[in-house]
Parts: sequence; structure tokens; C-alpha cells
Amino acid sequence: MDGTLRTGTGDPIPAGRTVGRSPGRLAWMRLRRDRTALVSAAVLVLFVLVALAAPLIEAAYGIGPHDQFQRRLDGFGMPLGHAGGVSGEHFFGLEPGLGRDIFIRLVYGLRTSFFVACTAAVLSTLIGAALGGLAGYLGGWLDAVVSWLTDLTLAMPFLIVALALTPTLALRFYGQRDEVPPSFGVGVLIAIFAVFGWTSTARLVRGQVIALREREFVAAARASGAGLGHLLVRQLLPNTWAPILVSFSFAVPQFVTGEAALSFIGVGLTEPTPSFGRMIYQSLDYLQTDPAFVLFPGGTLVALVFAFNLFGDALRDALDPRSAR
Amino acid sequence: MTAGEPLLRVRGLTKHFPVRGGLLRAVDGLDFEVRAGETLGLVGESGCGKSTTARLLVRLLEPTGGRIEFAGQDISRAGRRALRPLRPQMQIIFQDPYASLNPRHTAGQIIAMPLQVNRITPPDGIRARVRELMELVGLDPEHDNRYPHEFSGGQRQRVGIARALATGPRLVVADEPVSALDVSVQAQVVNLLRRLQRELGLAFVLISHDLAVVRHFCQRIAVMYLGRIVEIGDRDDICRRPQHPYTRALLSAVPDVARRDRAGRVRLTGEVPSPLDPPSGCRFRTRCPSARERCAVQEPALIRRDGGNQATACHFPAGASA
Amino acid sequence: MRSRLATALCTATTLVAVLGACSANTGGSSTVDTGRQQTGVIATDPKDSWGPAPEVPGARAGGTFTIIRETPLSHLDPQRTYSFAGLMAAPLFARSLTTWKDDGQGNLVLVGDLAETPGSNVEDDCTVWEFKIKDGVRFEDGRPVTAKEIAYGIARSFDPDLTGGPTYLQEWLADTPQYDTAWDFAANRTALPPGLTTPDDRTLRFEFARPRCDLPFAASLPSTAPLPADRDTGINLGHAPFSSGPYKVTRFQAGVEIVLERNEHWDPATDPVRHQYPDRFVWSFGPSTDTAANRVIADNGADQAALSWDFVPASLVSRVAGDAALRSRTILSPTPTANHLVINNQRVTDLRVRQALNYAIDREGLVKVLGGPHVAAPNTTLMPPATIGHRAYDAYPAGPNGDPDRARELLGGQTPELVLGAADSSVEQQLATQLKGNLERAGFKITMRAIPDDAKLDEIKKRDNPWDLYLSSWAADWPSGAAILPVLYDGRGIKVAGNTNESYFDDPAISAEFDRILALPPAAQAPQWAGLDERIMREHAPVVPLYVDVAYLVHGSKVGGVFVSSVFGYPCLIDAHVKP
Amino acid sequence: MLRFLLKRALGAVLTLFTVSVLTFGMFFALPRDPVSGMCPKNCDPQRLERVRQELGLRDPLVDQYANYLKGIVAGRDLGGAQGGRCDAPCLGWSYVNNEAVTDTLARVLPVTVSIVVPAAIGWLLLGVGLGMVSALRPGSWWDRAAIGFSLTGASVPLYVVGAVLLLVFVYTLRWLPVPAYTPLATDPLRWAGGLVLAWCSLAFLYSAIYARLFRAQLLETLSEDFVRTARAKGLSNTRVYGKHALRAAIAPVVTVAGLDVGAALGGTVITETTFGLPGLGRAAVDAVRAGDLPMIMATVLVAAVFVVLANLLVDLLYAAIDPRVRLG
Repeated sequence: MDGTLRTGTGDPIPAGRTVGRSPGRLAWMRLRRDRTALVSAAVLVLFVLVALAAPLIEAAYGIGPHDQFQRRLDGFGMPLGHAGGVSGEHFFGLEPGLGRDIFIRLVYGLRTSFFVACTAAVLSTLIGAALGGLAGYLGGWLDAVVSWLTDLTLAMPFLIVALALTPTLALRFYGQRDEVPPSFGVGVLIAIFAVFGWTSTARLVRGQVIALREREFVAAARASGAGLGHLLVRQLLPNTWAPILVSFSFAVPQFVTGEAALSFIGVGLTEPTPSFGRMIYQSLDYLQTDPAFVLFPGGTLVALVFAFNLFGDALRDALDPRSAR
Repeated sequence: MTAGEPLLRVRGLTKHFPVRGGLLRAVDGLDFEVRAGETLGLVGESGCGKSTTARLLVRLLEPTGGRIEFAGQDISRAGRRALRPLRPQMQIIFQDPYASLNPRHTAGQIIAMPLQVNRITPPDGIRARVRELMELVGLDPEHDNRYPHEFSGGQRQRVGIARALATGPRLVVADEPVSALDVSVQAQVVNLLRRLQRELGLAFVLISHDLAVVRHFCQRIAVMYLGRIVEIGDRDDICRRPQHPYTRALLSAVPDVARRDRAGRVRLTGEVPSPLDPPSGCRFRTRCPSARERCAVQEPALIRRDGGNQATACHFPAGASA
Repeated sequence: MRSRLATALCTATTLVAVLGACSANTGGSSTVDTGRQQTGVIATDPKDSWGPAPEVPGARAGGTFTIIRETPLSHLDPQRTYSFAGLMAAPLFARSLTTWKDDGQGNLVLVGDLAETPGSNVEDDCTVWEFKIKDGVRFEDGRPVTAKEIAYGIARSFDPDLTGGPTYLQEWLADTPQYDTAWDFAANRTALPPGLTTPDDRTLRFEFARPRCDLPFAASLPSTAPLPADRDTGINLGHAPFSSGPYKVTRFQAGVEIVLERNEHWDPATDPVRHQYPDRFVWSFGPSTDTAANRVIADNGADQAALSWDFVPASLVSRVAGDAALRSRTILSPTPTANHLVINNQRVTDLRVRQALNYAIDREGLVKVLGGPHVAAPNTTLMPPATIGHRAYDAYPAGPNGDPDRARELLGGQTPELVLGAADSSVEQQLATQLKGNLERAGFKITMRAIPDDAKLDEIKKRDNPWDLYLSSWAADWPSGAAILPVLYDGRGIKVAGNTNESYFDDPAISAEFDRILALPPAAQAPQWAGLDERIMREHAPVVPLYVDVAYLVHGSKVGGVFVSSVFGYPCLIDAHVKP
Repeated sequence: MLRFLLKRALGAVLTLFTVSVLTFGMFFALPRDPVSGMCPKNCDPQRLERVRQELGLRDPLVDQYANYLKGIVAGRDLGGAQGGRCDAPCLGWSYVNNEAVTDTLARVLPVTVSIVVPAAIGWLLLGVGLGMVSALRPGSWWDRAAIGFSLTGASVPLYVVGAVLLLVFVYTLRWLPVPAYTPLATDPLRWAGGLVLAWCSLAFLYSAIYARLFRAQLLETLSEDFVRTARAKGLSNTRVYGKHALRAAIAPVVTVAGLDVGAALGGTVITETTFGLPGLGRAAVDAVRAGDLPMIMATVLVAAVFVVLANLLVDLLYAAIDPRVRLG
């Protein structure tokens, strides 16, 4: 995080001299003193580690995401035993019906979910920052066009486009018989989120840049002959890190729950790709008959999003010295 | 360029901003020249178009009309590419030392910026040049990795000055360089500027609302009112023999030991008229103690009288009547 | 600061507390009589076709009976009715030429409804049929129903604007699937289609170019409902049908609600099956299957007299079945909907591969995926057990969990790579995942391709569809082998699209058998179909029979008289009543 | 002001036009046959082809689109199977629902409006209230509770909240009726009873966002100069908060609220799905799944109209609340 925050400050600071405290560094120090931030960051790191280490966990756990244990289900297809079949062998029990292990599917689903959400958040933030920055700095017709694009994106119904586009694209790229690799579905999801997710970042950055572009340090750089690239990247960007980072930290959980929401209307990833979202969607039907099936994926989702929101809040506070805490 | 040629020549410079409800005539026909190594002070109340002029001179703004020649080259319509070779030769110092430094850059980065932007590599490298500049403006070179918020106001303005000097300019436009500073610091900075001007032989356009600062610093003084120059001339002429009632009013507001005993302190009454709708004829007439009918009808031209260097735009200048 | 963490913990604990209470699931099961034999006859005694229908024990008149269903009935036009819900709603307000006397236990008798008998086979070769229309049947405005109005009803089903209904009568009369070009209804509104005549007000006569021995069955569909020509409002009839049954439509709020109230002009004496117990029926649309089931289980207020039309969703089955208090409020019954893993015989031409597929399937596991024996019952025959004359057999005995070893043996070391097309709906994705697991265990390599749910049916009906395997089901329009085997396995009629022969199975010897059996008198056909069923499976294995649907319904405590139709497998409303 | 309105209206029309063209194009790229919904069990391909021609699905796309636009502006004649004459604004005939699209809209729109409007009032009041309580006493117990509430609201997805609420209040405790839509005019009590859970879940979710937003905004304005000046002038706390700070802090909330309500009116798909309410969002999803082009176009357009109108309204409101904003 240190590195990220300091990117904007340019040249690395040589060690061994009085080190200037960049605003990013100050934020980092504030963040380190914030216990909530630390705890939520630790939870997030844990989630990331679990997602990254999924194959290792599978090896250690001895059960794959596609293995079925239907013999441990009763006649209705409900898991036998306590709390949805929780046991030393199956930490979180079994899915009703197919009888797959919830724990390992959760681990793999987390991996997919994280990848989708983080990549989409990076992309949408990049698009938003670039468009918002350009529109805010240059103003004029470009600003009008970007504003209009924002309105258009907001007016396009996200769910409908997603619903219509997913099967269409699969057909275009893979015909009707070829196996559609899971990465394709993941890619489509990322693209959809990125295309629809940039508007808030763009608005934020645009507003920030409009406030900044009249500042004299920008004029100073222009008077020195700086070009558009230098102005945007070297002068303005370092001053918009805070809103960009914060909107990124809020975009990730939004996309995590978004993936689940898409499953709700039948878009998103299809079997057999383990998907966090679809798992939650399916589990909700079992709220009465197998609450454990809801609890584990649902609890994980809530914990993940909660940690992200906590961290995002802490980050915002840390980056904004005016905040009252 | 011959020695007598001015470094900067401004002719009929105008800048109008289209706003709701009309045209804001911020700068409305300026004529003046600045020779190499010469210092010109531009004074006037706030809102008279000083800052706009400063930004026009370094082409942060594009003029609506008129001509700006820098080193004999017309730059009034020049694009970014055409300005590129001239940029290192003209720099600007801003009023607000807080806003003019990028809070996310270190002092070193800020001072090095003009060099990097213009792809200038000093013989000993950028770092050495930065340290040299910092020493030159009286900053500890060890502080080059500090951020603006870790400096005091005066120190920050020094950083701004160092930045302006980085490329070795021939002309520096200083827009109210000290007005945001504490009075005790103001003198230090003004002295620094004087020293630099002398040592480096810079041409300066110093813009200020404070006649005291200008008088202390500049060889020539131009007085602006509502987007126009009402009087221009050598410092001593302007200070000793102000001909325009507005100049006299400004002078009389300066606490000055030499003049304390003299009567005739001119007080300005009323508000500055809106530049959206300037008065007809002489723009100063609405506040002028000696305004007559003619002033409302005919706009006075900036005319040299007495054959000297001093020019005044007034139908009834003080010197003539005296 | 601290509060945020505290809240995090709080949220988690609340969730646990809400969902928490858990006890060990030790299994235990209940059984469904899915193997039950269907018996069906065509009534020979004219008295069977007359009313009044015997009283339902304990039934009382009065009350409002509500049916809750997720998907709305988009119209009630009898000539356009083909959905199960539409077919089950129609008898309330539309009478047809013939109808089924159904005890809900699989005993079916085809009787005359508008007709005095279920039809007379005039030449005894199934080419000419006559129906005598009953005296005393009236429309909702009191005018009598005659052969003319029935003939007009059949004629308007030729209108290409009135899509969606069964096409048996039209195709048989015109002797071509392009019936609407053969006879243009719009240009001949006052005439009748070829082969259909009304010699007098009480006689309706069909003359076909070829033997159509199933006509009495086909005439039981609501497309034979009568309509006076002056009451034909075309496409708008769907919102206000003209009633000939015990109820008339008094309110049609598209997508929200349909209200039927008593038709005073209905005479029970003419009706062999219907009753008129509740004051009104209300179809209420919108709530999801889950919601509807939960609502009815909760048994509050008006919901006490409500039936959740859709079957109990798989996720709730264990809860409903496990609640002894609900036993009296549930109906469990087999249905005639048979589900197969269809093999595309044009692509998978190796019989041994098709047989290996049959051996590989773990039907017990499959039923678990579906939600247990209350949702599905394993099946190994082409025709569902609810078919008249059905005989059980297992051509590829693999035990309840499949026999992967036997399958491997048949494959002889090859690894056939097959593409399994599955709708992108949640249930079908799960089923496909299960099947993929079964098949890969037996040495196949399976690629799953998702097909948009709503498009899937059309896609697999295209001759050149790109998949090797797909899930499909068939529910016959009447429980005779004639409405199943020739429809699904006659290769001579395969066209570019819109095929019912989804396995694209084509064998001349089998096709010849279809012709032979279809020419037999209906009563003699049943055992022949059963024999052919087994022969097709043993010799060709064109599909993998998987399971038949089981109807599992739940209703409010005041609901009485609802049974599952032995013909369609959905709740039948003609005996329904509201208990006091 | 008039010029501003005119300019915005023109932009809005352009947006709507683009949305409809994009939707139209997207639909024809879909791998599904729009006619299939009309196909009975054993449908003949030639019949299908004829239906396609009758529906105009074989005309060039541009013609089809032009016809569609003409229908909206001037009405048009549809085939006999589509109910005949269709008056302006004619959005076409849904061959899946078997009725004029305008009729379907008239049915589903009240449901969505009934969900969104009361919920929006709830989330605004709750959000602003919580935000205010926590900003006025930063660091207090109230503040912490409010922050905790809003963080939870923002973290638990609506479908989870909805499912839990349903289980607890409807199926287990039976305090509330099963969610259903009854028109307000029919029975206000049943109307409210059937929607209250949807309102609560939406309000919980959104008020969380608003509380956080409003708290941050209020804290920021309270630290701004003019508030300090007002205080220095000796104005009472109430006057400072009421007149200056609240006014300045409410503007961004209004912006967000306007846009949120606009978007929500376009269809609260997840809410409607969770609670089984037949609103615009469900209709839209069903339309896409069934390939019902006229319904897709209509739902998309209606949703877009709401968003665009909300945008416009927000700009106007913003100008009204904050006179510093110039309409340019």
C-alpha cells in the first residue's frame, strides 16, 4: 500500500536523510494507527491469500471443487448430519442435491469472485479516471461528450445488457459446440462491470480536476511549457489519488455483490465454474431447509464486503485530513 | 536583437471574457515595453486586470486582441509548439505560495519541473542544479525532499521563485509575489527578488496593488485602472510628479515619511465600476475629484507631456494645471 | 472506531442466531407410488356421458377458491390453449366434444362432453367420425350450444392470427401441416374447413383422408369448445371467452388476476364431470413458486382456500414432507411427463455408445439433485408409467447408481467426446453437472454448453442442431402410446425445424410398426405400444430415459376436491370446493 | 434558464434515442428467435416464417426501427394478430404477453413506483437523520451506532436481507403478510402490508449510503469558513446548522438521491425478484429472456426516461438549493 500511495510523489526518496513526509505517507501513518483499518486489512489479506492459494488448499484438503458426495445426502438430497453436513471431512458441509463440498467450492468461488471484482474495479477506475480527468481538465466539447457518455451509460439498463450480451458473445466466439472456457465468462463479466462501473469515478475525478485546474501550480507547470500528459499525469493525478483509491475500494465489494446479483437473474458464470455469486443465489432457496448452506457463503460474502467497506472508510478518513476523527 | 530593442513589447493588448450578461473587459488595450534587465511595476487596485495581464504576458491566456512581442517575436497567437523554445526564457511567480506548489511534490521535484518539462539537462545534472537554486533563494538544499506543507509561507514563496529561475529566464513576471505573506517576511522576499534581479540581470514585471513594494523595487511604474494604463513613467517621475488623479490617490495612501507634512491627501470615494460596463469617456471619472463634462464624453489618450518619459491618460493632468 | 468492529461481530451473530437452530439430519424417507398403472377406456355406455357428476364427498357450495401461480395465463381463448395451466383452467368455462372422467388415481374413461358419446366411428376405419350434440347445453347468455358453434370453434382455430393451440384437428382435416394455407379462415368465415360438416344442428361430422383413430382423444382438448360466430372477438376473445361451462370469466386483469363466477345457464344434468361448488375461482398471478408455497403453508386468511399451482420447489420439499401437520394439505401424485437425456442420433450413430450412455446414469443421484422422490421418480422406459397399457422394463439394468464399468466395457477403451447442451436455468445446469459427472466416470468426455433457457426448446427442435446430448421432456396430450412413440420416434417426418422427434431417430422397420399399430382400434393398441417401447430401447437406445415428474402440491386447510389430473399431471379443478 | 432547459432537453432526447438504437441493435444480435414464443408444440417452420413476415421481422432493420419510432410519435397499424390499430404513443404489441405493451407497462409501472417512492422517502429521512445525528456529535455513542448501522446496511446485499426478513417476519413469526402487490386505491392497508418488507430492505440499504454521505458532507461544511464566520457572528447553533450547514450539505445528497430514485424507478430487479413483486424490472428481465422485442424496447426506454428526467431534475434542484451554481 505504501508503494501505491507514493507512486504519485514521483522519485524515490533516498534513505538516510531527513525524509519528507508526503501526504500519502501521512495517510499511511494514520492508517497504521487505525485499529479498524488494520483488522479489516488483515481480513482482506486473508481472503486474498485464500483465493491465491486455492490449489494448495485443495491439495491439503484432499477434496476438489467438482467432487460429489451424494451418499452423504438423504433421499431429498439434503445433507445428512449436523448443520448441513459439517464434519471434520467437510468443514462447511455439503451442497444439497449435487453433494459437493461447500468449503472448497467457496475457496474457488472466492478466487473467481476476487479476480472478477478486482480486475473490473481496476479497469473501471482507469476508464473513469482517464475520462473524468480529461473532461475536467480540457472542458469544452470533450467535457460535454463525456458528460453525455456518463448519462448514456447510466440510462442503459445494466442488467438487461448483461442478460442479452452474455450468451450472444459466447456464441460469437465459441460457436455452439466448443467448450467455453471459464475465463471467457469471467472476461465478459469484467467487461460488463468495467463498461458500466466507470461513471462514478469519472464524476468524482472530473469534479476534483475542475477544482484543481485553476490552482496556480497547474498554471506554473503550463507556464513552464508542460504538455497535457505532464499536466494530467504528473500534476493532477497525484492530487486525485484519494478519490480514486476510495472509489476503487468501494467498487470491489460492489462488484462482488454485483456478480451475485447477476446470478439472481440468470446471467453470470455457468456451471461448472465455481462462482461465489451463484452459490449464494442458489443457497437462498434453502434458507428454511438448510440454513447452513446459506450461512457459509452468505457469511463469507458479508464478511468480505464488510471488510472492504470498513477499509474503504478508514482509507477515506486517512486520506482526508479534514475528517473529524 | 540590438541593445536598444525592448525584450517585451505590448501593443493594444486586450482580453475580454464572455460571461453571462455581457463581456467582461478585464484588460482593454495596454501598451508598454520592458527592456532587458529592466524592472517594470504594474500597480492598481484589485480587479483592475493586473493578474490577467500577468497571465497574458506568459501566455497562460490567449489575448482577445493586440500584440505581445517577446524578444522580437510575436507570441500573441503562438501555439504551444511555437512557444516551446521561448518558455524557458519567461517565467512567472504566483501570488499564493500555498496554491502555486503542488502539494504532492517535494520541493526538489517542484523546482526541477521546468527543467524536466523542457528537457533541459544542466551540466552537473538536475539534482545539483536544484540544490544550487535552493541555495540561491536562501533555502537549505537538504530540504529538497520536503513537501510544501512542511515549509513556512516565506519558504514556499522561495521555492516558487527557485522554480521560476530554474531555466534561467530573461523575463520574470511576478504576480503579487508578497501580498500573501506576513509583513515581516515580505521585506525579505522583496529583497531576495531585488538581489536576484541585480545578480542575474533579469527583466522583471512586478505586479502589485501595493505602490510601496513597487516603488521599492522597480525602475519604471505603470498604473492600471479598469483594464487600462492611466499613467506610466520612471519611478521618480511617477512618485514625485504624479499627473493622474488616480496615481495621486494611490500615492497618498502610502505611508511615507517624506510626504507626511504635505497636504492634499487624495481620498478615493465610491466603488470601482464593473468591468462589464465601464463608464463612458474617462473610466476614472466616476471617482475623480476633478472630473468635468468632457471626461464623460471623450476618452483621454495616454499622452507624453513635457517631452519626458512619463505618459498620462487624463484630460486635466495635475502637472499641466500646476 | 471500536463500534465498527463490534457491529461486524453483531451482524455475524445475528445471522447465526436467525439461521442457527439446527438439528442433525439422519435421513428417513417416504415413498411415492410412481409405478401406478393407468387404465383407460373409451366409454361405451352413453349414460357415462351424462350428468350430473357424482357429488364429491364432503363438498359444499360457496366460498372463493384461489389458485396462486407465478406465471400469468396470458389468455383464455380455448382455441389457443395448450399450456398445462390453460388446459386445466379451460374446463371451468369451456366444454369440449369429449372429456376424461378421471378419479385422480389413474382410472380414466373418455366420455362425451358436448357430445352424447365419445364419437362414433361411422365406417369403422377411423376416417369418418360423427358426434351427436347433447340437448340442453347452453352458453352463458342462455342460448343453446349446437353443432354449428362447435364447428365454428374448430374453424377459427385455422386462423393464423390465433396461434398457440393444438393443431391435430386442423392438420387431420386439411391433411397437411400447412393447414392454414390449405383453408383460409379469414376469407371463409361463414364456411367450414374441408371435411368438417354439420348435417343438422345436433350432428358434427369429420371426414379424414386417412384413418385418425385418436380423434375422440384429440376432441377432448379445448380446441373443440363452441363459440357463436357473432361472439368471436378474434384475438380479444382471450380476455373474455364466451362460457359454456359452469363458470364464466367476470374479470380478466392481464398478468394479475382472473376471476370466474358461476354461470347460471350451465346445466349439471348435461355434464358428466364438472361441479359448481365455489362461488368463484380466482387465479392470482405473480408470486414466485417459493412465495406461493410459503403463503399457502402459512395458511392465513384467504390463503386457507388457496392452492399453490406450481409444485413444491425442490428446496422446500424436505420441509413440507417433514411436517406431519401438513400431510393432509399436500397432494403427491405421479405425472405423465417423462424426462429423457436425448441422444442426437444423427451425431451419435454408434449403438454401443448410446447403450453405454444408458448404463452410465446414476438415477438415484439424479433424483437427489432434483429434490428427492417427491419431485421425480426414476424411469427406464420411453413411455411414462402413466400411459395406458404401460409395461415396466429396464433394457440396460445398471442398478440405482449406474454401472460405469459396464459402460466402459461397451466403449471398448474409446473416449467419446460429446457436447451436452443444457439450458442456462439453475435447475438444468445442476442436472447437466450431475450427468456430466456420471458420464465422465464411465469414460466419456463431456463438454457442457449453456443454451439460453427460453431458446433451448426451439434450438433442439432444429434438425441440424449442434449438440450430441440434451435434456428434454414430453407430456402427451392424451395417455396413449399413439400420442408418444410415433410423435417422438418416427423419422419420416423430420423437417428443418420444429421437430418433435428431437433424437432424430429414423428406422424404417420401427416406422412401419407405427403405421401398423396406428391402424388398429384404439383399445387394441395399448399392449402393442408397450411392446414397441421395449423393442425400440433394446434395439436402438435412441435416448436415455431418466425420470418422470412427480406432482407435489400444497394447499390451504380449507381446500378440498383437488386431485392431480391423470392425463396432464397438474391439479384438476372440476371437483374443487371450499371447506367451511 | 430557458436556454439551459432547452439544451438539456435536447441532450436527453439524444440520450434516449441512442439508448433505443443500441437496444434495438443488441436485440437483433441475440441468438434467439423472437417468434418462438408463438410456436405451439409442433410448429411448422413455414408457418413461423409467415408469422415473421407479418410481424415485419424480415424488413430491413432501419425500416423496422423507423416504424417503431413512428408508432411512438403517431401510432401505427399492427397486424390482426397484434390487436390492430395502436394509437400513439404506440410501443408495439407483446406477442409473449399477448397485449399492447402500453397495457403491460400500465400494469407493472405502478408496482415499481409503489415500491420505490415510499422506500425513497424512508431512506432519505433515515439516511439524513442518521447522518445528522452522527455528524453533530462526532465520536459519540450515537455516531458510532449510526456508522455501524450504515456500514452493515452497505455490506449486506439486498437479496440476503430480503431472504432473512421474509423468513423471520413472514414465514416464522407471521407478523407480516406475504409480499404482494395490491393497488393503493383498492386497499391502502393491504398495499402497505404487501410492500413494507421491500420498503424496509431498500431503505436499509440506501439509507446506509446516505447516512455516510450526509455525515461526511455535513462535517465538511461545518469545518468550512462561512460556518465558522456565522458562528463567530454569534448565530446560535440551531441557526448555523439549520440555515447554513444543512443547506450546503444537502445538495450532494439531493443529487445522489435524484439519480438513485431515477435508476430505481427504471426497475428494482433484485428487489422485485426477492419479494416476488411483478414490477417493471421483472417485466424487463422476462422480456429479455423471452426475446420479446417490443417489451424490451419499452422497458429500456421507460427506465432511460426516468434516469434522464432524474438527471434533469437534479440539476434544477441543485440550482435551487445552491445559488452559487450557475446554469451555463
